[in-house]
Amino acid sequence: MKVTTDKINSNLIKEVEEVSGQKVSACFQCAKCTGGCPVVWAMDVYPHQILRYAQLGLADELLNSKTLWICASCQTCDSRCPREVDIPKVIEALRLVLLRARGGNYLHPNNLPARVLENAPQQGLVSAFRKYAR
Amino acid sequence: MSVKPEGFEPLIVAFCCNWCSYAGADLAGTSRMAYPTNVRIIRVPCSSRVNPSFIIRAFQRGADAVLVAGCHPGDCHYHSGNFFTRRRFTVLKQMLEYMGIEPERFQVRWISGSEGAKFASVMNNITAEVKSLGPNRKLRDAR
Amino acid sequence: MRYSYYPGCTLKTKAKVFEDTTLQTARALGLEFAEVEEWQCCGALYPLNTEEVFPLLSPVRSLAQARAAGCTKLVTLCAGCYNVFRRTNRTMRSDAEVRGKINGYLEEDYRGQVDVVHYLEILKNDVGFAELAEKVSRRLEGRKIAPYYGCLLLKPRNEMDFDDVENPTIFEDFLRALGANVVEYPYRTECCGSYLSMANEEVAATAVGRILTSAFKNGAEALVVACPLCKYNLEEYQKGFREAAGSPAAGIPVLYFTELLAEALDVREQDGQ
Amino acid sequence: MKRIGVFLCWCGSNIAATVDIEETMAAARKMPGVVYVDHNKYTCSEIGQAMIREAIAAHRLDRVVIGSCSPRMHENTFRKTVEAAGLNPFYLEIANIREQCSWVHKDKLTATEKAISLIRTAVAKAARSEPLFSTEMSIERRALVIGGGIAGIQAALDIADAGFEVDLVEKEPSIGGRMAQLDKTFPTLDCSACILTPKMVDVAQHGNINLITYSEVEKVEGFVGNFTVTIRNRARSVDMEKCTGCGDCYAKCPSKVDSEFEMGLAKRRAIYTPFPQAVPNKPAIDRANCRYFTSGKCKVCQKVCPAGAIDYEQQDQLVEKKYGAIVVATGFDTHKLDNYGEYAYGKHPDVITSLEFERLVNASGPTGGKILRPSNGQPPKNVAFIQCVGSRDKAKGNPYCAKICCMYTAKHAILLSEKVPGANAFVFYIDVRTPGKDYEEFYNRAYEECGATYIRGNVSKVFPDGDKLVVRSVDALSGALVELVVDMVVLATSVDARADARELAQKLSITTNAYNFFNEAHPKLRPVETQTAGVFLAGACQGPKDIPDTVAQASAAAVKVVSLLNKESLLSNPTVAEVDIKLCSGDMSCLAVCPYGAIAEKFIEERHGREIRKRRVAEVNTALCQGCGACTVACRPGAINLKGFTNEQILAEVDAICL
Ligand SMILES: Cc1cc2nc3c(=O)[nH]c(=O)nc-3n(C[C@H](O)[C@H](O)[C@H](O)COP(=O)(O)OP(=O)(O)OC[C@H]3O[C@@H](n4cnc5c(N)ncnc54)[C@H](O)[C@@H]3O)c2cc1C
Ligand SMILES: Cc1cc2nc3c(=O)[nH]c(=O)nc-3n(C[C@H](O)[C@H](O)[C@H](O)COP(=O)(O)OP(=O)(O)OC[C@H]3O[C@@H](n4cnc5c(N)ncnc54)[C@H](O)[C@@H]3O)c2cc1C
Ligand code: SF4
Ligand code: SF4
Ligand code: SF4
Ligand code: SF4
Ligand code: SF4
Ligand code: SF4
Ligand code: SF4
Ligand code: SF4
Repeated sequence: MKVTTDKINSNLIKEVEEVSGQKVSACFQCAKCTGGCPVVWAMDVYPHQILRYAQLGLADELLNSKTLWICASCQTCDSRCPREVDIPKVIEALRLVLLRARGGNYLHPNNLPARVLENAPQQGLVSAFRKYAR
Repeated sequence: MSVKPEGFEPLIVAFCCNWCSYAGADLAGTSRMAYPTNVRIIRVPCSSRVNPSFIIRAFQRGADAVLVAGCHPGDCHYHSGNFFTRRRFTVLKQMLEYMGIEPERFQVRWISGSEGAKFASVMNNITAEVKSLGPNRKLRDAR
Repeated sequence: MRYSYYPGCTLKTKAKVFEDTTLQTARALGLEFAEVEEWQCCGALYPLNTEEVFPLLSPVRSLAQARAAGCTKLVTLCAGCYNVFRRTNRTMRSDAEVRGKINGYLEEDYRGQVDVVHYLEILKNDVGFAELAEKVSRRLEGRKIAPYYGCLLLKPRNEMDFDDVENPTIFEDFLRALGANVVEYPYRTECCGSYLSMANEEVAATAVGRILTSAFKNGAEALVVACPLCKYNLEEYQKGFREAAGSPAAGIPVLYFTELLAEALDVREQDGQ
Repeated sequence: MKRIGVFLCWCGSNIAATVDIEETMAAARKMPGVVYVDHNKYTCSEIGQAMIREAIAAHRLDRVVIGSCSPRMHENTFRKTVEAAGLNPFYLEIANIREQCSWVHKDKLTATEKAISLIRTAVAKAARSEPLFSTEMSIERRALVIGGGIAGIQAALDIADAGFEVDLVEKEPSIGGRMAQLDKTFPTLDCSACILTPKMVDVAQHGNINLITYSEVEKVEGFVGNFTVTIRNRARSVDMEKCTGCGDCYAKCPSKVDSEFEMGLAKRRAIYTPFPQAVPNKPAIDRANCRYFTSGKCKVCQKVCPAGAIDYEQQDQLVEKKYGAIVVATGFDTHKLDNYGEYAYGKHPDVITSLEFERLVNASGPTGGKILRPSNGQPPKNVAFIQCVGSRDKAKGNPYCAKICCMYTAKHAILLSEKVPGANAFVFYIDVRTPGKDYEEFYNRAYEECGATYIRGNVSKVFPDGDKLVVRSVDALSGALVELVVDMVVLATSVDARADARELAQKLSITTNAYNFFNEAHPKLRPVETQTAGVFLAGACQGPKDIPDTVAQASAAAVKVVSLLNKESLLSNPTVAEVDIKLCSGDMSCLAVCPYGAIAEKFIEERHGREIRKRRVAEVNTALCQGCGACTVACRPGAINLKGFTNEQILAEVDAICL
């Protein structure tokens, strides 16, 4: 991982800010978001680091991170963020950037275990497909 | 369409508040920052002292542009004077534009006592802008 | 009082019991729930980006219908629907640009006139918990019940305005009105993993495990929820944790709050389950 | 016709090299009203000034125009010059032909042309100048200090030591403020009481200080030098003359309530002194909690009081007093934690605020200085300190930094290590801010010598687990998730303005910022003055502050007060607004824009035929007017004018420029 002026000046931040409607630069790295995230232990890049990487234009590290697919949009983090950053919106924007750039979907109905398809409530399936597919 | 006479030298009246912009002009002076001679300054205690009627009068008497300069919002020596200035002159500007006065001819600028260079550059710019517009004929008294 | 009622997909299918007990109890309490006629799926998620407005069409259509039907309140049950409706309505009230787009498309003039409420809010504000307590015929005396709020009822903090995000009390007050013993435990507002259970079961399972362990430790004999997805997750991943925590082998029931309400009001009809 | 003299200055070659003095003089001679023109190499020199004085006498000049450097340079010098020659000092006008002409222009031809124009403009203005006079105002040579914390105490002592009488008004039964609640103080760790109580006693014993406790300011009228203030002495129910401070009453009072001073960690009685070293050490009855006042039965205190000092019939009293200057020193409140449910404050007894912690470590506090867990009275082993609670949080707290909490948290960590051997402090922070003399060193000591572990992460949640507390965060530096199991959590709560600050600001005609801290007149250069002349600020009421800053500001405010009260009288600024009541329509548009509250309405009686009618007009208080001129523009009928910068003068300047 290396920070360069080119990366910091790249378009990624602008694109993420536009799609998410959030000000990435507002984050002052207090990490309160990460401390309360219920699934943080499964993430490779923590929520506060997502914001930091975005501030530094570390596009590859962001777009390859598992975190984008782990965040449950539970909104615990943004409900506590002192700088009014809606973190799941930033994560969602990255997810969209990625799905658009790479095409294809993260989740396909065929990949779901039959047990899940059978038992899970509609609401869960609809949510998942809206999150993971384009 | 205004006609541009050769060698036209505009006359510009500038109202400067005593605490910031007038001091900025003085600093431009002590720092020997050259700017054109077209500007004449009238010293007022605060930009909020500038009555719109002074500006109209200047245009009527043949000024080619008028500048009102005061302290930056929040820095006013009298605390809130320049807020009134800002509000008043947005209205006046619209009115002048409605009467056909080009926006470049009436400008409001915030120049602090330490902004000698800004003062000089504002003078350079406004002079250049008005030069290219040509003389003010819209409001000038028929005399 | 008459309310427009938006059931949502899940209450018509996998969470039938949620709908049944809702309608039974509402009737018993003299509340009239008139189902929105041509409702469609609300989309399950409120869009988290600035570009998508079309997912809002469906909820707005239902809201506009509620208004046309002369109702000032639209009631939802599922926490997911509630979250989508509440936020959509807020957007329609405050965001002129989105409002313009949606109304243009729907040929409506909906500006957020209808209030989106949750059944719990009706019980608290319109019926009143004190009054509710008086109507209870079978108090849930001695039952140790742990309320589980999850996320969507409460968050985002500045948009939902349902209860204090960090220290909500509405579920507890409700349970006390029914005469139950409320189990306090710190994980009642921690996320259950939500839709992660579709794609990433391991993560969801761990999230659920923490909630259950905390509830077990504090003596819970049942959990009560307001969301079919919470219920699914809490039930689906119980086994492993029960064993790990050395808890009773039999599953802990996860109930919709309306099931308890129906029981306490003694109006539960046989629903074939 | 006016007789105007014009004097041109060369300023050596500074002016003369660029402006053709001869030509300018020739042009000046032709200007209307000009009867005499002269020039000088250095006008500000004694020779130059003498020349002007002589010319005034010789040519009977009644207006003087000097073409020289900026008026910001020598206006005062030259005013004195013309005054010495017997003219009104405001008969002088200066044309700035140096800073705004010779120094910024190179071409001699156009520079001379401009200089002539500038002289003509000044001549036009001078022709319309009128004599202006300052008025002399008497000064009430006494000061009022509002608030008896360390700020008010220091200001009162300094003013009193300078020989002026001071009234110190404090709303509580005792002075002392927050500092009285603290244990040891950073950065030196000297005991707060040891340095504060002697000062409190000094206040009580100082011949020039009149201590008015249990009282509040009700109304403020007047202006600098002459304020009239109404003070409400709340009924104390104890006769201060008779009471000896023996304490028998509160030993026997049956009604117990949470002690505000102890932050609710201990009880006090309904008749009470807030703390043992209170000044004055005489109790007051808190009527809301007294059995006699709430139910009509009790009167125990009256029965036991050996001095017969209890007086249930006492009423609030309004006292009107006059002052020349006022110091506001009402201090701060700590932030309410209603929005911070994630920290479990109020849900678990072992989660406490920093001010509660101060009481726990304080030797005269509820635990006698032992740090004990409120839940079980046992000393804690692991303590988490959370910084920035309610600060730097624009979503649900104060967006600003509270300035003192990084330092007092370091102090708390140090005190913990001293008082509970073997205990561990964990400090969660966003940034550690320690700008100040010996401050960084103090913070270094907390982690280097006293073993505190600093973790860079804003705590997200605290929750109980059995009889312990779990603190969830992350160490942002290492990227490690943090889940600490601790015995106690201390929240470094933010600093808020007093709840009644805005109300008090209104009474004093001063302003507050968005968070209700009082505004200083200039953030850098007039930090203790307010926009209202004669009203000064000291301490945390102006913004979060520690004790050193508070005391420095209090002494500075005292100096300002003393230099004001030291004057025999005040000279008013003569360039003030003036209302022509004939033109005034009484719509009071002027009043709305005046930043100094210098305009008031007045009713005049006018004869209309036989009838006498009352009419509203505006009146300018020349003591308050600062001469900004905003009102003149707000006035539609043109009834209000600014002396020294009249409409006529400015229009004449415009005309002269545009000739
Ligand atoms: C937990 C904590 C620890 C601290 N530790 C330190 C430390 O170690 N070192 C340090 O330098 N600083 C410390 N401080 C900061 C210190 O407390 C303040 O700097 C100081 O108290 C400010 O003094 P003050 O006189 O401005 O305000 P206050 O102490 O608040 O005094 C104001 C006084 O005015 C009175 N008052 C309020 N309103 C009115 C009214 N309307 N009319 C009449 N009277 C009124 C109040 O009753 C009070 O007596 C600490 C603060 C806290 C919260
Ligand atoms: C890069 C930089 C940026 C800054 N920016 C800001 C800012 O944006 N805002 C802000 O508030 N502050 C700023 N400051 C701080 C500000 O400069 C100081 O607060 C301020 O200058 C201190 O004033 P002073 O009078 O105490 O000291 P000084 O300005 O140092 O004045 C001391 C004077 O005493 C004279 N002197 C020294 N020794 C003797 C002697 N033995 N006998 C006689 N005379 C002597 C010196 O020649 C000097 O004239 C900045 C400082 C720096 C370095
Ligand atoms: S809580 Fe907000 S400010 Fe703090 S690190 Fe997370 S996004 Fe940044
Ligand atoms: S929204 Fe995502 S990142 Fe934020 S707390 Fe929930 S799971 Fe974690
Ligand atoms: S009066 Fe001003 S311009 Fe003239 S010599 Fe003195 S400093 Fe120079
Ligand atoms: S008993 Fe009487 S004299 Fe003693 S402190 Fe109380 S009021 Fe004062
Ligand atoms: S009368 Fe009031 S103050 Fe006095 S002892 Fe009784 S309760 Fe206490
Ligand atoms: S002083 Fe330190 S703890 Fe207090 S608000 Fe500022 S940064 Fe936070
Ligand atoms: S604005 Fe003018 S007319 Fe109106 S009250 Fe003031 S002075 Fe009189
Ligand atoms: S000149 Fe300024 S200060 Fe004086 S009365 Fe007018 S507005 Fe007020």
